[in-house]
Amino acid sequence: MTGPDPILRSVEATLFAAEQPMSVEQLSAHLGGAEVRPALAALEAHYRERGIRLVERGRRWQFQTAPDLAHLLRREREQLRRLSRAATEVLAIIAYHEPVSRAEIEAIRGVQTAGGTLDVLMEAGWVRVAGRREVPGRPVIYATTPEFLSHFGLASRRELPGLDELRAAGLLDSVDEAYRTLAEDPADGADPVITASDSAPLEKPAQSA
Amino acid sequence: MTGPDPILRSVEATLFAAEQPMSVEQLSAHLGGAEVRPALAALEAHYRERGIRLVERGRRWQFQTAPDLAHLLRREREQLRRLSRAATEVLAIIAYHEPVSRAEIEAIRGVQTAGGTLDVLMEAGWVRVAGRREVPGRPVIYATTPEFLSHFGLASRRELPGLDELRAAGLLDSVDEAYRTLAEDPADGADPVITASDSAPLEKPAQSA
Amino acid sequence: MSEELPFDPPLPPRAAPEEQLHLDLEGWEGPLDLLLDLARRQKVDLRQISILALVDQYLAYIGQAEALKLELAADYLVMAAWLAYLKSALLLPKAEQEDPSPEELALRLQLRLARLGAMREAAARLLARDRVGRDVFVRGRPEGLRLDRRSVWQCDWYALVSAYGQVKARTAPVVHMVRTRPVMTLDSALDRVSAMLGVRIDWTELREFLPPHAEPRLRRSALASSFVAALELARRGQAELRQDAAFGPLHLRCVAA
Repeated sequence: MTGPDPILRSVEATLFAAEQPMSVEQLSAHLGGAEVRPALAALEAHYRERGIRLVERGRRWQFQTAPDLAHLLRREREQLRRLSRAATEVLAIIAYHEPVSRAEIEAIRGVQTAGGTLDVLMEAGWVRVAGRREVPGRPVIYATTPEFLSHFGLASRRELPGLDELRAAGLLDSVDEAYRTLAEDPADGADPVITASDSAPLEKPAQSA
Repeated sequence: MTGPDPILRSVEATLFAAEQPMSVEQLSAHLGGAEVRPALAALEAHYRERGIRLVERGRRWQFQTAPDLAHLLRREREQLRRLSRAATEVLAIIAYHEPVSRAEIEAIRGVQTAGGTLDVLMEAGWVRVAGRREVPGRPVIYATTPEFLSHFGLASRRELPGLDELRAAGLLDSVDEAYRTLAEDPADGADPVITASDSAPLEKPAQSA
Repeated sequence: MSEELPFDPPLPPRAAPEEQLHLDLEGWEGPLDLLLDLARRQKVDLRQISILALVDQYLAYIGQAEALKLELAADYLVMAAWLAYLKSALLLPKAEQEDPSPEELALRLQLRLARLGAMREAAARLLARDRVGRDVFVRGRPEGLRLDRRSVWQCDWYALVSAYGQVKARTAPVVHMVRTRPVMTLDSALDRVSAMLGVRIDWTELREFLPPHAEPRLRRSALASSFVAALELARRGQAELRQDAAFGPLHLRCVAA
């Protein structure tokens, strides 16, 4: 093949390297007064079916990506991430108590809640701002979204297990209690020492005789 | 004409829009795992005679203008910052000897290398710290980067000008190594006898023609 | 040696005229660089270059720059001294040569010059390549590829519900439950001790009042509550207590009405 026409190559390279779209006049001046219109027309036709196009916008020429490939310029990569323990707790509190303010969440959790935690839940699409509570300070209150229900396979919030069910499932066992179970059972022979903290409400005593 | 292959168009558009050269792996990942090598080969051939080229530099691909059109594009552009002679020399020594320590650079140049010289090369993105040599003192060693290859239009280090000749002439060996070779195998040296009137034989000089 | 230098100054002086002599050396990257430049100026194949001639040239050049700035010239002067030594050694009869021989030193010097020369050539050829931004140009205004990372958060029903359970368990008011254990209450101990004491007028040890076959934990509880019961009976005037020694056995008997 004989290489393309020199003016065509020059126009091609110039527009490629240009930081701004260029008019016919600018191009021509840049290329020493050459007649650039035939080259532009030939280039425009050459690139019509390719991944890039030569287009005229407001009397200025530029290369750009073919419109049907625009999606290639902006790719989304999905990254699966597990919700943190803190965020899961906050989500659960909102689900059980909604609508609920941040102060109320903190009162229930017993610890401060980082602002980022609520942001994550809102980014996940599970929590939304549900207005403000009409009390002094008018705090923002939060509630769950329909996406929350669908993600967790719930028809409604009423399907969340109640406290009794949680207790029955052992989910309300506190750490203390679990510890005592461990600590007491093996100590079968040891005499229980009655201490002030230990003795409070006596259960029905086992009487001998 | 039927339009080019979709993968070819996608590779073309992606490399056109990319701000950095891209490796085959990066391209393939960007295009959902597509096999991009045939498209790269076809594009490289397609653009060979045009005003822009598709080139491989340090295992990464990029579009750039054809070298013969430099005169058109050079004007109105700010000149590259001129490298000092010292920096140029240090860069060449690193490129031809890499990985190389500062002491080794200084042994070749016969002068101390100002710290700023290496900084300039690293700031330009052409040189990087490539670890430490496992010898006493564990000196830092330097090597070139893919940006270095890309800037100087090298597909790989093997394309460094004159590399093979320099290596064959032993000019990339240290003076100690070279001397040992000459001393052990004097028959090999062209003119091994050093006389007072006319001194030692220089090795084949590294002159560009 | 003529008053003229045998070669042109390799680089035009860059400094003010009064400093010209001082700064002549700034054109070189050290003595090795100057030597290489001088060697090139012999305009012969480097293979045939004369080290002796090179030494003479170097010494002549340094001699020209009389008013050298010492801090700048120290390296050059050290090289000059070494070259002068090398020259005299090369001219001496071989028998008087030391180790390493001057021939070895000269050869090593030439090897160094060759290596520096090679790198200088390589640098020049490198810089002459088509360089991006000077000879070839990348796209002036690339659209850029954006990769947006979107987090898809994962959490399941169990994690949600158990997290709530943990919160409630953690923050519920602490209620300590004493698990059922064998105890003897004070009331029952009072009844028991009082009933057993009713007929005894002899001192009887407290232990006698405890259930005879109780398991250890119940026995301990019974001991405690029986002791309190004994104190209570003594307070009511229904019993007397006696202990012969500290930590000794405790005895009680009924008070005759």
